This record gives sequence, structure tokens and C-alpha cells, in this order.
Amino acid sequence: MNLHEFQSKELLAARGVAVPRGSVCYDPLETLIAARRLKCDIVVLKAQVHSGGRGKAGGVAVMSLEEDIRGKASEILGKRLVTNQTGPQGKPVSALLVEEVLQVDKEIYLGVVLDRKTGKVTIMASPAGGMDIEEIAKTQPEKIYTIAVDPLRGLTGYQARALAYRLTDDNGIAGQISHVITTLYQIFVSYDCSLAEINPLVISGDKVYALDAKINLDDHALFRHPEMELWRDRSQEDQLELSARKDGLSYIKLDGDIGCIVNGAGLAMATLDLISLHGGSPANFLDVGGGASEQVVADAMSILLDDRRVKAVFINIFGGILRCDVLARGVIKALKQNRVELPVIVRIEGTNIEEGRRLFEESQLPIRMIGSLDDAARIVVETAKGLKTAG
Amino acid sequence: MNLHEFQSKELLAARGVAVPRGSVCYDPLETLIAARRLKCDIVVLKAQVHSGGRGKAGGVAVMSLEEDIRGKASEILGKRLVTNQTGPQGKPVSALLVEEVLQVDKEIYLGVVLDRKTGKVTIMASPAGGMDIEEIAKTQPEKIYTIAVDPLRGLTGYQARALAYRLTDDNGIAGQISHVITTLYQIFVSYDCSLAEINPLVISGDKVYALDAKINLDDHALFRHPEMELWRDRSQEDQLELSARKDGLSYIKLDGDIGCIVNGAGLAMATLDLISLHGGSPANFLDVGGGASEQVVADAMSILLDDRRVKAVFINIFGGILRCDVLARGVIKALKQNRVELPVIVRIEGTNIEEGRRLFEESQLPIRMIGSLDDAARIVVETAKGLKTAG
Amino acid sequence: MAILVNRNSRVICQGITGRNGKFHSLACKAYGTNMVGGVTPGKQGESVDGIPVFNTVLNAVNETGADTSLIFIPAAHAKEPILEAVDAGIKVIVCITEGIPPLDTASALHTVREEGRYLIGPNTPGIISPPEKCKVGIMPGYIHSPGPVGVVSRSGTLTYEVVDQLTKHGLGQSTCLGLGGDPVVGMSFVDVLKLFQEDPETEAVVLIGEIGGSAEEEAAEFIKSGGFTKPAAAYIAGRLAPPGKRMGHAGAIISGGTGTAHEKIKALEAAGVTVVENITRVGEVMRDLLAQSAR
Amino acid sequence: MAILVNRNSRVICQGITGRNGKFHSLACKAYGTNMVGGVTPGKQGESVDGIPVFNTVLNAVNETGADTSLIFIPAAHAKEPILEAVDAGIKVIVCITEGIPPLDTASALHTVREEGRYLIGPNTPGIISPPEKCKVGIMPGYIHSPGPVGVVSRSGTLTYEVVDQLTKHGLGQSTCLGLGGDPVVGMSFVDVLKLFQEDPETEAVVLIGEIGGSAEEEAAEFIKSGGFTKPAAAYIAGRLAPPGKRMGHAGAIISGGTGTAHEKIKALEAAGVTVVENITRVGEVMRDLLAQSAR
Repeated sequence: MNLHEFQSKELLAARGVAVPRGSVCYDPLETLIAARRLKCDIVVLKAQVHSGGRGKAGGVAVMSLEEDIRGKASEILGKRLVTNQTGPQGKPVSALLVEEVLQVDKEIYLGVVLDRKTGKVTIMASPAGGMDIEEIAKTQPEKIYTIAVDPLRGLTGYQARALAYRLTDDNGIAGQISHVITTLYQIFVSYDCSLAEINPLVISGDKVYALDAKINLDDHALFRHPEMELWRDRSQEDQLELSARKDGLSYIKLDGDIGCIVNGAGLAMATLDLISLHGGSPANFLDVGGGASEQVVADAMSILLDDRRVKAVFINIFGGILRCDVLARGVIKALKQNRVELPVIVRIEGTNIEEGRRLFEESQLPIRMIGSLDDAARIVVETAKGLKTAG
Repeated sequence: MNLHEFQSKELLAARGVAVPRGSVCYDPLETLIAARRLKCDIVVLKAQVHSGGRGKAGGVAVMSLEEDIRGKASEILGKRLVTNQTGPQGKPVSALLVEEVLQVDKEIYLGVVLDRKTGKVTIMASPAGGMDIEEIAKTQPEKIYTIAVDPLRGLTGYQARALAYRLTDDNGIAGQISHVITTLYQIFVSYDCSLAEINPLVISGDKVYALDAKINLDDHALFRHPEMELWRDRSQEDQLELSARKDGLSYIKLDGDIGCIVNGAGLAMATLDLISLHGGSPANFLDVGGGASEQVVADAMSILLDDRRVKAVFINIFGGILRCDVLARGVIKALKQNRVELPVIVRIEGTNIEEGRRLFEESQLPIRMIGSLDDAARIVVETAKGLKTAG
Repeated sequence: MAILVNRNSRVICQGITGRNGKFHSLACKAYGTNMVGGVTPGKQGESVDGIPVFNTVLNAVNETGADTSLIFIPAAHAKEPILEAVDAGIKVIVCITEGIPPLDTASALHTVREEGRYLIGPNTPGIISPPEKCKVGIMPGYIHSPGPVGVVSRSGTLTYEVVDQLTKHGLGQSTCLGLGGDPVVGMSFVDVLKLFQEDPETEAVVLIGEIGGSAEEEAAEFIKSGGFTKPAAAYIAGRLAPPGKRMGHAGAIISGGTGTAHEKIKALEAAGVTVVENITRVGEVMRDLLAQSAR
Repeated sequence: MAILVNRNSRVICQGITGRNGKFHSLACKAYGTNMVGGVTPGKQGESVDGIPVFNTVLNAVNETGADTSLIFIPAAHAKEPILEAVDAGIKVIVCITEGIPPLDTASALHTVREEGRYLIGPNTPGIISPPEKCKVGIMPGYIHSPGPVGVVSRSGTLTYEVVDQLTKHGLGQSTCLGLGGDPVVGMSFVDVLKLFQEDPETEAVVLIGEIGGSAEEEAAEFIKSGGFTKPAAAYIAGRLAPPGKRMGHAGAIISGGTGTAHEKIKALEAAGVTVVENITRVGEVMRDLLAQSAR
């Protein structure tokens, strides 16, 4: 679950990290009033969407109070912002963060992440913060300083302090940075984050401010933080993805016309690669995972069939913990309930395969069972294209 | 800081550990009413004092409702209870815990302590709980099971469970005991205890109850638990000890007539041993510790001089972190302020000794400086006895 | 021989009385695995179709000499069972559970490594050695056959896909192992390649990776440096996956790259690994590789 | 030679800009200790009468090659500086601070032991080696003199008392070390006796114990088992201390006894240690012991 910039800043500010003065607005007039209330010459309007690359996409505007702030806010609010990360459909902008613009003497990068390789929470910092940080990481890796935190001992004060003194020589600034590092780390572990990042953390005169912040919570640990559900912005999430998650499914929306049910993220990606190799294009992926029950499979099918772009359904399952008979019962149930006319291509293997095959064969539904995965992928692509199939 | 039995039980009960039904009473009539309200045939009255050995000292009474509960309560309440641990002055009883008497099928011992040797929080349990547990520990050590908890990982559920299954074969009981173990451990670490003990933990039918509990908090970590000061029962602590602690001093009251100021617990004990070897008897010990300032030393002297039993004062200091000149100034200040007529024997050595000696010598007060510790101890004993000294 | 498990492995199942624990314990036993016990607190003395149940892993180890454990415990409570297995002396821990909070896994993994044990997973199908008739996991046993190919994979179902092909091409497997699909898992490609290198029965390896992280790049680095010298084929899933919903820079900074399929494929090819584009061609490619190396 | 510290020790003081840190750093330097630096966050670049101050222990170690640290940090914050010293590679850590919450000490001690370092204290006067002119602590230096007697003690001021006597009896000291008066401390009697046994310059040892705990009993056991074979005298403080305000049984159970002076004296005498009843006679007794062993 991702937090908005303003939510991330709220978490930081509540723990004593300085952020620019500002407020969240949902309406152009409110935006103008909020900008005036800041009593500074220049303000920034920032679209609150769950995506990076907002600046280049026109979601961030630095304006003087002389300019038409209300007009600019109307331009952004209520629209969908299309960035290089959102896909062509973009993300709706329902909130604008209006903030004072601070003098920036130096930009620092701070990030906390769980390092897959070491299995340790790792704090990264660089005196060369800002938009080009990934480039810096590649070309000047010596400018990225890291701390791998001992999982049992946690971050110690002196580790934060030592890191801060690598970013500045100024004692007062180092003390503030050290506090920001500790706070960001504590937020990361206490909310089970998958990412906690401040970029840039700016030095402005003798103070340090979090100018932008991104905090994402790990979905697998949300059960420990039920209160954070209140901060979920459903408008930023695909409705089908949401209803899939409710059933313990994983749903990914794409741009094509083949609806896919698979089990496992790896098989999903391989199926996508294979359909593409055959010249087709999936409309979506529904990963029913390992422990799905008959009902969950049926629900998955129903979600998939809701998508009107789907011209053919591809079921590609290699059952391990998910048993083929359970899958077959769920699919048959959904097809019967939804009275679907769409062509369904099924390729299943794995645990309880015979029983699964028998159920499909006896179901008397318009289902084609194909043994070879490569053939199955080819056929579903051809079917979706409305061509006669060779099989 | 020690907690009363009823306070310890409150901490446990708040975390879901079952304790006998009961209430704390401060008055004989209240005691009778509380006993009747329990609606059971037999109740127990337990004097709430900071001392073990209450039972043998008459501080615990098991009574039927037919008996004169109010009378018994009058006998105990408001008196001083003298146990084998309180010294002859005893401890005042201002509260009685009135409880139902449960059927006891089995008595278990549970204790949590920080093991000095390993430096680990250690949980001890025995299926042979009750009053003879120390004897069991000596004669049948195989009946004491222990867990040394990893300081970084903490107590795990399976450790508690495994210990519980060593105490009982019954699944339901084991689950309850496992919860009690975990709770007692959590109380120990979250309140920085020096001791957390349930003895006995009883099995009564299909339930487990903490029949008696002792929880002591470590004084050095009380700063982390300021709310616990509300639970301090000052009546159980010596008033002079209390006022000494306020000044960062350590005061121990004894039965003799020599007032002693020392630095360090070891030197205090050695001084006591030495005075005793010479046939004397200290009235008290004031340990001014290491970091004492001139004012703290002066306050220490004033506390000591408040004790009317003191016939001679013995100052035995070997200065390390405490500097002899600081000590001398404090002592001189107190003697001048209090216009004391008592004989003062001083034996000092250590850091800034020359300056200390000079200050005493120039003070024109009735102070005798003795170089040899053995001589000094002998002389102070003789002085207190009113004999002429050989020195 | 095989890696990590074999016909002498003494296997217990933590969570054996649950639905999945029971189903798969019996499936493992039916495959030939020496299932010596199971653990469910409070059920000591019961048995699951002949497999005795214990209250604690320590009891199970003391009574049965178990050295390997298969864990089926709900994600919210799966951290402690891993630690319990370590404390009781279990050497190889296979954690099937999916969706354990990553910080829990990380914390348990720290102890696993300190104590020098092997953790496979979490979120893994497990490990199987067909020549040893030992399966510790949830993979469908019948698709496997004994032979010279080692399989190591980040994806569960893709492993089945590949193993099925290998078997249909007459290429049996020495050991197949799923690393697990969670962000933090125990064993890595490099750890497994080290063992395959030492295993005389393994003649070639299939490596199945996917986008994200840098485990494949590390494997490539290890192979390039001479740590693994047998023939290897690889498939990387997600070549055409849509641009991720990645936010922030931290992931890219820490892995020194963005973890794309392109980067991984480039690294593996540079290390001399044959990378297959179409998942359904892995069997053929491996057949050719083995034929070449036999010449 | 001496144990733990010597003329080559490179010593820093954590908390050097505080009142006590400064006073005793300078006293150590005046005694002859090689004080190479101090640490106070935010004061890097300053100096305390010529001793350079650093922001972190790591900086101090990198710049000065320090291997020994003297800690003067208030009790509520003393845990982290110990860990900081360990992490920075300091070998011998002397923690003067009194009254650290015992669970904090226990937690830091765990890491100290894992990393194989020496922690002296907390609540110790420190360590001094007169022949090496090295003092890392708060003891008054002038009472010491170089010689063959090792002194190890649980009590600060009692150590001074004994050292003063030894010196007045013409018996110099090889190394004197206070274990610290807190419930949980780093080094134990046994740890120190092992080092004294190996130190050729130490010919005999004075052991100063007190009531409570079981450290003296463990020392007796160690001596009895042949781990320490040089002449030893002991004094146990608290023979006549009033019955403690002990509550509960846990302390007695865990130590297997009640930690009385009587029990300790019995154990030490059984191990062949000469136990002295009057603290003012320790010097004479040690003189006689050395004379005997010289014969």
C-alpha cells in the first residue's frame, strides 16, 4: 500500500522532522486560499498521485502569488495525470499539496529499504540528492553511503550520527540529519514498510527539511497496522485489482484482449512473454496463487469476465499446492453462473490433474483443453484475433 | 523498588493471568465486608508488607466466615509485622489483601531474574513450588528447569511452551502456564524488574492461578517508568533511607551507636566488619558514592546527625572519583551548620588527599584524623563506648 | 547423491495437523520421503496417518532424530517456527508459507545464518530429489524423474513447467529447488550453485529467474568468477512485463540497477549461460547442452 | 607485561568533554597513559588539553589507532557507547558509569561477548598497570607501585584500601582491576584469573569479593580445578552485614545458594586460597604468602 506525499510527510512531521509549511487542497479556490495563507512570494502545487515522475508530467507547478493559482489548480485537479510510470490511463488527481518554496542550499538523498541480498534493513544516503540520484548511484557509487542495520540490535544512535557526519561537517545540521535518519528508520520498521524515502532532504540555512517523501507499506504486513487502512486512497488503485485483493487474488490490468488466469507470478510473467511471442496481448492477469479454494477461483473468473475488453480466456495452471480439481470446480462454477459465451482455452498440469481433466471434460462447457503450453498460447492468441485455429 | 503482593497481582491480572478473587482493605470492618462479599466459606487475610516470611510471622490468616474476621483484621492492621527479614523494628501493616481460598491440586514455582553470571534474563520453573522451593533447589536441582533468554531475540513462544510442557502433560493447563510464563517475562523486561516471581502458581481444577506474586523494580531503571512511583509505599521504607536516596545517597539503618560515612558499598561492608571485630556496632551507614558534590556530602552528614542514637561519627573515605577536598568541604560545612558536639574520627585517603587533610586541619573543628584504618576503627569504637582512647 | 536432502533425511512437518500440512506431508511420504514426525502444540501423542505428532520441534528431534523440517504455518505466525527449528537443531528448513511479513523473515534469517543452517523459502514449493526419492515440498512428484539436471528457480509454478519439459525430453533431475518468491528468502542462486558444483550427480543446471532484485546478476557474477563450471541454461520471466509500479529510487540504488530482464539476461549470457527466450524450449536447449558437453 | 593494558595501549575517553571525563582523562595522561583521543559528538576538532576530540569512536579509531576506551557517559545513555566502541573495533572497554539499568548492560554485554572483546565494569574504578605506567580508570594513581601482585576486586574503594596496604608493605602490583559493582558486569573473577595465570609478571593475586551473587564461588571452583595455580589471598566484605532485604527465592535458586560471606569463604578456603578476616591485614598476609612461595 502506497502513501501519498502529504501522508508520508505527516508521519515524518509527527515525529519532529521538519517539512515545508503547506496544506492539502481538494478544490481550486481552496488552493488559492491556502497559497495566500502561506504568506510567501512563491509556492509550489504538487499533484498527489501514487506515481513518480510527476514533475515531468506537469503535476508540479512552482508559481508566484501574482500568477493564476486557481486556474492552474483547476488544470490539475480532477484530471488524470499520465506519467512514465502510470501507463496510458494515468492516475486521478483529487488532491493538491500547496507548500512554501524554500531556499535550497543542498539536496541530500535518504532511503530505507530491506535489502533482498543481505536480508537487512539498509539505510542509504547521499550528499548528491535530487532527481538524478539513480544516475549518481550508477556512475559515482562512492557517493552513496549505506548502513546495513543488524536485525536484532536495530539502528543505533551512533550509526545514524556517523552517517550524518558523512553528509555534512556542520554540527547543528548533523544533529538534525541524524534525527531524520533515525525517524525514517523507525517509521520503516514500525509500519513494516517496503520503502521509506526522503528525496530530497534539503539544507536550507541552518535547518533541514524533508522536501519530498515516499513511504510504501508492505501489503503482507498490513494486518499488523489495521489503522493505516484509513489512509488508503482507493482512487489510486484499479477497482478490479482492489476487489481481487479482497479475495486474496492478485490482479494486473494490461492493454490487450486476452484474459489470463494463472497461478504464481513467475508463470504469469512467462505466460505474458509467451503470448507476446505469438503476437498476442493480454487484457489482464489473475494470479490465483497457491491456497485458492473453489470459491476463490470462481470469484477470480467472475472478476476476469467483468472486463469487457476480454475476447478469449486463457487458463494456464501448473498445480502444486493449488489442486487441479479445485481449480476445475471453480472455473466451471463461474462459467455456469455467468453464462459466458467467450472461448476458454485451458492448459492445466499438476496435483490431481486427472480429476481436473475429467471435471472439465464432463462439464459440457465450451472449453478447449490443450496439452502443450506453446500450442495453447498460440491458439488463444489466434482465437482472440477471431481467426480459425489450426488445432 | 518493591511492589506489594496486590500490586504485583494487578500487573499480572491486567495481562490476563488469573489470580484469586479478592480485594485490598485498609480497615477491619472493610475487611469483614470484603470477606463476606467473596461468598465462599474460607478466606485468607494477607498482610501487605515488603517482606517474605509473612506466614511464619503471623501475617497470614486462613479463616472461615464463622470466625471473627474483623477481630483478626484489627490484630494485624496498624501493627508492625516482624519477620525473619525485617529486622526487629518490623514493617507497618496498613493494608490487608482478602482473598478466596482455592482448592490447590499442584503448586508450581515460576521466577524471572537477571542471571549475574550469564548476563541473561533467566526463567526458572519447578513443578515443586511452594515454601520449600529453595530447599528443592539445593537438594533436587534436577527439579528446577531454566530458560536463558537471548537478550536480543527475547523469549519466544516455543520456549515458553516447551517449559510449560515440562510442568504438566495437560494441554489446556500447558497453554495457560505458557501464557503466564510469557506474561511474567514481559513484565520483567518492560518494567526493568530485578525480580518477578509467582510462588506458588497453582493448578486448581482446569485453571491456573497466581496465588502469590513478588515483583521488584530495579531502582536504576525507575527513570524509565516514572508512573510506577505512584505505586511506591513509603511506609515500607525507612524515612532516612528515603531522604538519603533523594540526594543520591545510600543509607542503611542498623542497631548500634556509631554513625558511618563511607564511599562504596564494599568499603561500607568492610568498615562494618572491622568495627564489629573491634567490638563496636554501627548505627547506620551513609554511602556517599562516587560523584558526590560538596553539598551532597553536607546533606549526608546532616542526615546522619539527625539519628539521635549516634554517639560518634566515623568518616572512612578512600577517594577515587570522589575527591578528598570535596569531601572535607562538605563535612566541615555540615558540622559548622549543625553545631555538632559529637566526636568525629576521620580517616581519608585518595585523590586530592593533601588538600583534604589541610582543610580538616585548618577547620578548627573537633575532628581527629587517624592515618591507619585499623587504629581509626578501634578508636571510634572506644570513643562511642565513652572510654579514653589510647591514641 | 543430491543436494541438501536425500534418502537419509529425517523430515518433520511443522503444522502437520492443518489442512495443507496434512495433505502435503502424506504426499511427501507417498513419494518416498522419510517423514518421521510432525509438530502441532497440544497434539502430542496423536498421529497423522501413522506420522507421530509432537508438541515441540525439540521433542520431535529428540524422539526421531529429525534433521529437516517442512513448515506450513500461517504467515502471521511463521517467524517463530523457523527459529524453533533452528534452536532444536534442524539443518534444512523448508518454509512453504507465503506472505510472511518481510521484516519477520529477515529477523529469522539472521539467526538461521548465524547458526549455519539452510533456509529454503519462504514462499517456495520446496525441494525434491528424484534419485533419492525425497520430496520436501508441495511440488507434484509425478512430473519428476531421476537424472543429471539440477533445477533452481525463483518461481514455483515455472519450476514445474520446466521440470515437466525436462522429464518429457528424457532428462531426469538430480535435485530441484525453489528459492521462494518473497522479497527476502534464505538460500540464493549462488548458495545453490555452490552445492550443485560439488554434487557429482548434477551434470548441468537450469536456472529460472525473474525480474526484480539482483539475484540473477549475482549468480552470473559467481559463474563468471569460476565458482560454477558445469553447463547452465537460464530462463528469465518478465521480459515483456509492463513497466513496474515502482515508486522511489531505493530499490534501484541498492541493487545497482533496476532489475530488468534485459540486464539479467545480459549478465548471464556474459557469464556463458545459455538464456532461453521461450519457456517451452528449455527442455530442448538443455538436451542440446548435455549432448554438447558429452562430446 | 601486564594484563589487558600496557604502555602500548592507545586509549580514548568517550565523554571526554564532561566534568569527570576531562578530569580523569587528564589524570590518566598524567600517570603515563597513552591518551590518544576522546569522543564527544559535535565536538570534533576541539581538544582537551592536547587530547584531540572526535565525533565518533570510529573516527577516533581511524585517526589514532585506539584499541582501548574509557567510558564516562550518564547511566541512562551508556548502553550505546559500549556498542559503539565494539563496532569501531575497540578491544578493551572500561565503563566507569554507575547505575546503568541492568537490562541495558546485559544487552550490550551480549554483543561484547559475541565479538570477543573485554568489558571491564560498568561501575568499576577501571584498570591500572603500574609497571606499564598505564591507568585506564579513576583510581588514585599515587597509591600504586610496580611489582608482582595482581589485584582483582568487586569493590572500588576496597581495592584502593588493599593496594595502599600492599604498597606500604613494599609489595608492588602488576595489574589492578575492578570488576564493577553492578549486578551484571563484563569480566568475572574467572576471566581475570585466566589472564593473571598467563602473565609472567604476576606472582600472586589478591581477590576482593563481597556478599551476593556467586562470582567468588565460581572463582573458587576455577582455582580448585587447576585453572589458576599461583598463591592467592582473598577478602570477602560483608561477613557481618545485616540479613539482606532480600525478597523472593529466585536469587538463591539461580546461584544455588544465598551468596553469604560464609559460603564464599568456605569455597575459597577449600580451593586453597588464604582468606583474610580483617581488611587491614591483607598486606601482611600477602607478604607472608610471597615469602613462602619464594622459599
